[in-house]
Parts: sequence; C-alpha cells; structure tokens
Amino acid sequence: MQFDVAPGPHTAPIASVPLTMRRVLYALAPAAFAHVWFFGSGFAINFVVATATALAAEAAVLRLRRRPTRVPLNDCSAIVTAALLSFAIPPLAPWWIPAFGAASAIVVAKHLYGGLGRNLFNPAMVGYVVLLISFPAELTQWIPPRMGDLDYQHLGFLAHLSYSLTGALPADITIDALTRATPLDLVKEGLRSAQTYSEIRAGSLFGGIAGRGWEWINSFIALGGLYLLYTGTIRWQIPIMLLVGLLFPATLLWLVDADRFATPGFHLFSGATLLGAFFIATDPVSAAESDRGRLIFGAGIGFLTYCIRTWGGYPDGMAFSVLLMNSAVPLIDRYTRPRIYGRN
Amino acid sequence: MLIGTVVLAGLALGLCAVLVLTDRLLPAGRDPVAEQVESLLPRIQCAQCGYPGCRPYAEAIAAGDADINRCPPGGEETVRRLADLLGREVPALDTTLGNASMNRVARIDERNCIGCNRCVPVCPVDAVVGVQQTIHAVIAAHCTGCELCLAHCPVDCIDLVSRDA
Amino acid sequence: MLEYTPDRRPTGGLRLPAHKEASTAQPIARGFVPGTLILALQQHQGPPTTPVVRRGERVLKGQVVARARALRSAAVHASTSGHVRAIEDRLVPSVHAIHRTRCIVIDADGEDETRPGSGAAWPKDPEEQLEHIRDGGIVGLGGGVFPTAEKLRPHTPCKVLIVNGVECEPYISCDDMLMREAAAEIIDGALIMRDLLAAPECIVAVERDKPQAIEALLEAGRASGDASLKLADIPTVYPTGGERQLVEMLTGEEVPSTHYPSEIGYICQNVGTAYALHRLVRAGEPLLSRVVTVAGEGIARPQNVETPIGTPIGELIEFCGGYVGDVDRLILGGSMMGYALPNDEMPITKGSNCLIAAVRREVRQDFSERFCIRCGNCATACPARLLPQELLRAARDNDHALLDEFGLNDCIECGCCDVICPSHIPLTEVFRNAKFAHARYQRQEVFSAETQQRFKRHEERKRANVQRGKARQDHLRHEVETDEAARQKAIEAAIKRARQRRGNDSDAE
Amino acid sequence: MTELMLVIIGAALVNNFVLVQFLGLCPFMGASRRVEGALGMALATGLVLTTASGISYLVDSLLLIPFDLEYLRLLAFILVIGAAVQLTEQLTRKLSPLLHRVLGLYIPLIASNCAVLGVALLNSTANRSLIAALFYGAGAAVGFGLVLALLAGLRERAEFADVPKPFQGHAIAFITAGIMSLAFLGFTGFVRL
Repeated sequence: MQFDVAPGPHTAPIASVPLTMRRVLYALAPAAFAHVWFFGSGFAINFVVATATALAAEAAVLRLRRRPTRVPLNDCSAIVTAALLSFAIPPLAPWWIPAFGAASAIVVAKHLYGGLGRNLFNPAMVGYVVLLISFPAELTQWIPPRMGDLDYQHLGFLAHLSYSLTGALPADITIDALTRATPLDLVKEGLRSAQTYSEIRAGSLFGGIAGRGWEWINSFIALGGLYLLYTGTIRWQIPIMLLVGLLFPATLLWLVDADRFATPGFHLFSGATLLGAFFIATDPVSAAESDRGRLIFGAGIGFLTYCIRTWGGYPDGMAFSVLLMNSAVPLIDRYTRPRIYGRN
Repeated sequence: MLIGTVVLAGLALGLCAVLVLTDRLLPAGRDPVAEQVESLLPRIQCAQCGYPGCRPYAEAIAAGDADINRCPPGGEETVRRLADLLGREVPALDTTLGNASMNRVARIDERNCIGCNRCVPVCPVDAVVGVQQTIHAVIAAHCTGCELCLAHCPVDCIDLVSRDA
Repeated sequence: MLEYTPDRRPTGGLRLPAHKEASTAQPIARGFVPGTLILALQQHQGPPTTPVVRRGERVLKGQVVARARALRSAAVHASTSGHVRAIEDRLVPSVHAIHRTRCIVIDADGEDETRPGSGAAWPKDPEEQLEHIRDGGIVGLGGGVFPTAEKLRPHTPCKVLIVNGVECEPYISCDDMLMREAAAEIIDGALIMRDLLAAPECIVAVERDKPQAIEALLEAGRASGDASLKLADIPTVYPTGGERQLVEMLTGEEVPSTHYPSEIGYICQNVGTAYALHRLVRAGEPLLSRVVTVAGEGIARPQNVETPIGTPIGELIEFCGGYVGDVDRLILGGSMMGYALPNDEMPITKGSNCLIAAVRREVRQDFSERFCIRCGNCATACPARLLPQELLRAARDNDHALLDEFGLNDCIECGCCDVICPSHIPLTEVFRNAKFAHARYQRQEVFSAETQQRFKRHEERKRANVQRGKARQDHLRHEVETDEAARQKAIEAAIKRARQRRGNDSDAE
Repeated sequence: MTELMLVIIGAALVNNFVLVQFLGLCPFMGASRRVEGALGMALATGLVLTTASGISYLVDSLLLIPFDLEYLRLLAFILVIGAAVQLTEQLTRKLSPLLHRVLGLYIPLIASNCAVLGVALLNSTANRSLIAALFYGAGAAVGFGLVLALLAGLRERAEFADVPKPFQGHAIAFITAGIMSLAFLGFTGFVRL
C-alpha cells in the first residue's frame, strides 16, 4: 500500500496566531464592559471606529503592496491593536482621534516594517503617542466615573455618538463641565504644588486604593491577565518584572516620604499599569525574545514608567516606556542569549 | 586684534605639538584586516580577481585599491560577508571576471595528454602530478577548480568536471 | 534498589498527549512468524556486514546470515527458518531516512525451525565477550542502533551506566511493555553491562507515567539484591529520553557539544538492549526479534508485538488486524521524530520501535506558514537552549557564521519548537535541511584552509627553487671569472652541447 | 552631586542631542548600520565630546575671557575640536585599525558634528563650572552613544523586515529614529535646565 509522505514532526501544532489574538480579546472583554459601565458608551464607539480604521488601513496597505489580504486580516492582530488603543484614549473623543491613532499604528508602526512579526515598536503605543503629541487637548478630556455621589452626568449612547461624529453635546452641557482631571493628573499636579499625598487623595475622585472606577476596570484587566497567564498565552516574566520595576521604587520612596510620593497601591491601580503589564508589554513581536531578556525588558518598562510618573512631564508614562524599551530590545536580545546546551 | 592672533596662533601651535607628540609616542597598531579579508575569501588561488592569489587580493582590498566584488568562486556570499566585515554596501558580483567554482575539479583526458609537464608548475596547490613524457593526473581532493592549468595545456586535454561526479 | 526523583527540572521540552493507552491495554503479542524476511546488511551505525549465505540456501532461525567484520558492527541472523530468495538492493528505513541497502531476502517456510544447540557459550575474556555481543547482533534498540559491543568499550572510564526506559515520545510503548513483563531480565542485562563497564553505579531511568513498569523494576531490582542499582523516576516531559537530556537530568552535567556522553563517563543503554543482552548471555539467543509498538487510529488492533527482525511492515500490520478507516500517513517511529513511509513494503529493522498508521485528525495537516511573531515559545521549549527563531533566520539567509554561533549542530531535531510554534513554521525541517548545507560549508572551510597551506608550501618551494638555481649560477659565474682553466672547461662544454644539439637536429632531418 | 547627575541626565536623555535637539544626525545615520561600528563611533564621539568640552572650557576661561577675546570663541573652539578629532583618529587608527576602517570617513566628520561645537558653546553660554562642563560633555556623549547603539540594533533587525520598496534603506531608518524621538519625548519635564 502506498502513502503520502510529509516531513516530521507529525504531531499537530498546539498553538496558532489567531487563537492567541482571540484569547487576548476575550481577556480584555470584562474590562471593556467595566469601562463602558463607568465611563459611558464612548469606549465602544472609539473601539468600533479604531477597529474599522485598522482593518481598512491594513487591507489598503496589503492591496497596495499586492499581498494576500485574507491571512493577515484574519489573525485579529489589528483588532487587538485597536482595542488597546481604545483603552488609552478618553471616552469623549471626536471620531478622528481613534481613526487617526489606529491608522498611524497600523500603517506607520506595523506595515512600514512589513506587517505582523516584523514591527519594531508596539503599534498601539506608537498610535497613542502620536495622538498624545499631536492632539494633547483632545487626549486629556477624561470624564469622572459613574459613581453615585460624583457630579457624573450620564451621556447616553446617542449623545456619545453625536459628540464623536459632530462634536455637538446636548444643549445644556458644555465640555468643560463634563471633563475632569484623572487621578494621575491630580496626584502629579498636587504633589508639584506642594500638597501632601494624603491631602490629594482625600478628593472625591479617589477610592480606597486609587481612582474610583479605575480600581474596578484595572481589577478586570488583572483578571484578564491572569486568564492569559493561565492559558499560557503570555508568560510571567514581563508582567511580573514590570510590576516589580514599578512597585519596588514606588514602595521604597513611599516608605521614605509618604507625603511626597504616592502609594504603591495607587500606582498599581492607576493609569495603564496593569494593562501595560499584561497586554501591552507582553506583545511578543516588540518584546525581548529570551526569558532573561524579558526580565530586563519588563523591569525597564516598570522603572521608566515610575520615573516618568514621578519626575517627568506626563502623568502616565507607560506608552513612552514601552516604546523606549522597544528600541532597546535588539540590544537586550544581543546580550541575553541563553547559553547553548553543552557549550561554555 | 594682535592679542587675538597671538592667542589663536599659540593655541594652534600648542595643539599641533600635542598631536605630533602623541603620534610619535603611540605604537602603530598591526592591521589585521588583510588577514580577516583573506579568511573570508575561498583561498583557492584562482587569480580571476586579477591579483596573483587570494592574499594579494586581500591586501589590495585592505588598502582600498580593489573592489570587494571581484571573487567569482566566492560568489555573492563572499561579497556579502566582505561588505559586512568592512561596513560597506553590498555591491553586485562582477561576473565578467570568470566563473571558477569550488564545485568543479580539473580532469586530464588521458587519451590526449602528451606529458608536456606545463600544467604541473602552474597549479597553485600542486594538485597535478606527473613527470615529463608520462601522462599526468589531477588529485581531485586537492584540486580547487581554479582553471589556471587550462590555458597552459597545448592540447586542451584538461576539462572541468563536477566535484561530486 | 533505591528509588529516587532527580531534583532537576528538565530544560525545555513539552508535555504532549501520550496516545499510549490503546497499545498498552494488552500484553505483548508473541509468536508472530512472518512469511518473508528482508534482512538489511547494515542495520547499525557502522560498516556493513558481509553475507555468508547463498541464494537458495536453507537457513534456520538463529543462524548468522551476515557476519560483522569490525567491532563497530553487528552480525545479522535469520529470525525464522526458510530459503534465501535473493541478495539484492532494497529500500530500507534506517535511523533518519530511507536508504537503499543490500538485503538478504528469505522466504520463510513457516516451520520456525531453530538452529540446533544454544550457540556459543558466554566467554570469560572481556575482549571475547565484546566479540560475542557483536556476533550476537546486538545494537542499541532505542533507535540509535549504535553497536552495543563498541559502546561497552568506552575510552573513558564509565562513571554511571544509565539504563534508559524513559520512552518519552508519543505513541511508543514498546519499552514500557517490556519493562512491565520482563523487568527481571532487564535488570539482569543491566548488571551484565555494568560488570562489563566496571561502572560503580547503574541508574535505571523511567518516566513517572509508567507506574507499573516502575513497580516491576523495583521488585526485580530488590530481588537482585545489588546495591549499585538505582531507579530514577523522571518527569513526563518530551524529550527527556534523549541521551544528552537524560544525562543532564540525572547528573546535572552537560555533554559538551563536541563530545558523546560516553566521553565524559556516562553510558546510556536502552532497556530493550539490556533485555537482548540478557537473552544472549543467559540463553545463547542472538538478536532475532524486537518489540514494536503498532499504534494509531488507523490500526484495527493497536498493540505491542514481538516482531522478528526483517518482517515486512505490511505483514506486521496484517498481524494487528490490518488498516481501518482512511489511513493518512504511515509513520515509522514516534509522532515527533519518526518519519513518514511511502509504502508498507519495507522491513522492520533493529532500530524500528514504533509504527503509527495515523488518520487525518491525528497528524499535522496545516502546512501554511505565517511570519514569526517572536513569541519565544520555541526557545522555551528547546531542550538544547537554542533560539530557533534566530536559527531560522540564519538558515534561510544561509548565513553560516550565524548558524555556527546559534548552534545549528546542537539541534537534536526533537520537533518541540515546531509543534509549539503559533505561526506553524516548519522549523525542524528547515534545520534538518540546513544541516546538510552547513556541513558542506564546513567541509569547504576546511578545504579552503588546507588549500591555503598547500599554496603557501607551493610558493615556498618555488622560491627555494629559484634561489637554488640562482646560487648555482652565481657559483659557476664566480668560478669562470676567477679561474682560467675552469673557463676553458666551461667553453668546451658549451661547444660540445651545441654540437650535440646540432647533431641531433641533423639526425632528425 | 545631585546637580551633576541632573546635568548628565539632562544632556543624555531629556535634551538628547540627536533625538530632541536634532544635532549630529549625520554620524547618527551614517554610523548606525552595525552595532559594533555604532559602539566604536559612540566611543570616539564620547572621547571627542568630553575632551573638547573640557579643553574648550579651559581655553575659554584661561585665554579668551582674560584677554577679552570672547568674539573668537567659535574659531578657538573649532580649533580645539579639530585637534580632539585628530587625536581620536590617531587613537582608533593605532588601537583598532578594523574599527578605523569601518568608521572610515565618519571619524573626521565628528569635527563637523554640530553636537560637539554645540556642547562647547552651550557650556560657555550657560556659565558652567569646569566639572559641570565636563559632565555636560560626557552626558551629551552618553546620550549620543546610547541612541546610536539603540538605532544600530533596530536597524539590524529592520534588515530582516519586509519594508516596502520606497521605504527601504535610510527612509525606514529615519522613520525608526522618528519613533524613537517620540519615545524620548517621554523624558520631557524631567530636569528643568
């Protein structure tokens, strides 16, 4: 009897790129719902716009380059980029903000290098930093979370949509009345103007650990991260070392002077700490490749984030830190190659 | 104005003195580039680059007199590795120089060899054996396929054949 | 016998679905006699054997049909009685690929008549003992088929004899079943080897997912009462059964890239080899058969079969009830390191441990590849701590310097990186092919270096020749210029030479 | 001490000469093809920057200012830098001929690297002390070397990327450097100089 031959190993592969990406999306879902609950449907609108732009941009580039489009579009990586970007931009944003961000992420950061796997920088973070540098005003329009005692004005889906598309708000509301500084902003400004940390956090936006609402969203993000760890989609090196790199100096300085430095808990549950640790820095393409390299990579992001938050000009530094460490990846890889079995 | 001129001139002279001094005092470093270049060449001594051997070609490259794309047996791979070593752009291989290849060896057709012995001294690796008036033979394991013997055979009895055949 | 758990975690590796339940559900089937035998003259790593039978000759079971000429070789025996039909070239599966080799083809007569007498007795002299093992046809039955006699004569004193019962690859269960059913014989064989090697310690290594085998071995070990015996239970991770991986697991020492484990004092022997050695020494029976796992969903009755060496694969499949369903691929070896066979006409050799008749859903079907996303899972899974993604790039660029740096030749082709790759890149196949190209490159580098030396000597000789000629000329000129008599002599000699030449010319006319 | 640290951090990261002030782009692009070459270039530039800023300072405070010759600063500094570059050239040629070959034209070009002159001039206009001037020069050198090495690493990796034809070569290198520049904006506000 004759048989077809095929090269070994014959065991079927136990992982695939689309499955990995889909798992990341599943893991983000609870946090996304929490986001919508606390900040209104802006997130959903941004996500839809970003996803549509990302997919369209990807298809356009591939078509221009006369490359097959089906496989790259099906791997969900553009949707992951769009989702991460949507978490970074404020819920109240004109439609062109997510669109511009997603387009820069996909076209500049990803496809100028040839697409998934070849990009040097995390596309979502490139998109976000481009937005942050180009449109600082639009990127600071955060609204307070939906909490009973806060002066939260609920905007319905239609109001969000109309703001996104036309910039028009319901007649009785002005944008200035809606927006509030984020807890990270408050802490940064407060500490700079010589307030003590305990004075600042007595404000109504703060909960037990960090910003109200944010505590919940970030808890769900951590939950998603644990799911990714459990399924083996990501490994522990980057998230753990990122948190260590951030929380170690935070704890140290907070112990030294609890008035001038925020608590480690605040850092953990504020801004993009957990999102960065589990979802952004773990993007394998732009991360270091060896386990040892990933320890350094993660710790570097955490440490830089803490430095930028504490001494820098921006309230959060995750995006900058990720890009900075992305640019160090080739050098890290070069100097952290594992020793081959049987070689000295 | 005068002070300025004096000060500048003094400064210039002083710096000159320092430079001359350091130049004298520092021992000259040995330039290992020629050796490194040679180690990247196939070293089969075919001379198709226009130099009488791999070493002279390597020295010419090191001195900047020769381009790095003149080695037919080394092919694109050698050009790439040389460019890498010297930090240059990768030029296209000069294909007009010849087509020597390490994958071929010379073979003497015994029916036609007249035992003239002219191919023996030109072989750079002494791969041709034979004394005058007897039929010569090529030691295939030593032959580099450099083609140098071809031109010296008066009866054209040397062919290049695939090394594996 | 001491049982212990090594306190090291395996480097890299994967936990894979075992697929061993079906073939371990019943005992090893014995007494199978095939209708034809195809006995390859080279079923081991080393020089081939020389046939000592002729066409048409009747051979008996246990009779030598091809003799070994060197210690790094092993004799071949008829595994049942019959008539030699032909001695011809056939395609035979060997360690990594199919080769065309000379084979003795025997038509079995079904009588299974054994050669009279029980063969030569176990000699006293160690050197003769090794020759006896060679003539008994014993080779490493784990798949490497290295001649056992050669391996039992190491150049470095043996520190530890490791008896390998790890059998970590999916589907394969022949060693497991043999350990369950013949633990005492295996222990006895191990002790024979230990005595030959004068090894102070002997560790039997078994994977933890084989509790029955461990139990049986412990009992047999206790019964033997030998204090040098130990049993190590190894975590169930593929490929801890690889020699280098096992040595690291058990001793913490890494075998240097350029060495064999035996060169640093560790000898690994498969449990099947120990069993065969026991049969040879205690019963005088050479290697006539081996246990082969017949598995896969395309087999009617998956089981382990004691198979005479040389049985055509088709006959073995028939013995197990034949194919069922749509068999997609016939694999010799496990599903990781085994290779696909184009037909079932080839024979079982000494190294064939497993036969998988796989249906579509059992084996890899998707050969479309995406670009590497640098997830690094391949590096984590690599037992040799290589960076497969970097190696891939170097291999596809043909960058041989990088291939050396990233350790292409340290790759054991276990397939872990391949199976775990989310982009489905056929890494193992790329590396396998790159090794050929790389070997050619390395040969060429050696050749280039030798050529350089030859050229240097050639140039030196040429220079010396020129110098010698010049020295002689100088000497003559000096004489001629200073001595009148010598001058006259030189002139006369020149005239004479000229005349002679003219004379020759006129002769020619 | 803290102040000196701040000077270094300020010159190296916050006001990075290449990525924030866009000085010295020529060697930045030219010497970042390979990491080895980039490290050598970083070392050479570092040597020039530090010695030149030190000597320039001495020339400034010991010669130019006492004689009221501040208007000759540009000339004098260029002279000093030229000599420092020549010294570096000698050193690389004698200590590492291979590096000398790889860097080739880029070593003399350090002389025209505006970062070097920039450091010397900024030092004298900012009225730093000798130590601070040296630290500022060293900080600028560290920053230059750092981004040079980073970009060289990234470019080595980008060689294996599938860059669209119009963007290959220096184009993608500039885009990469641009994204790095975005990342370095994260350091704004660290040190107010």
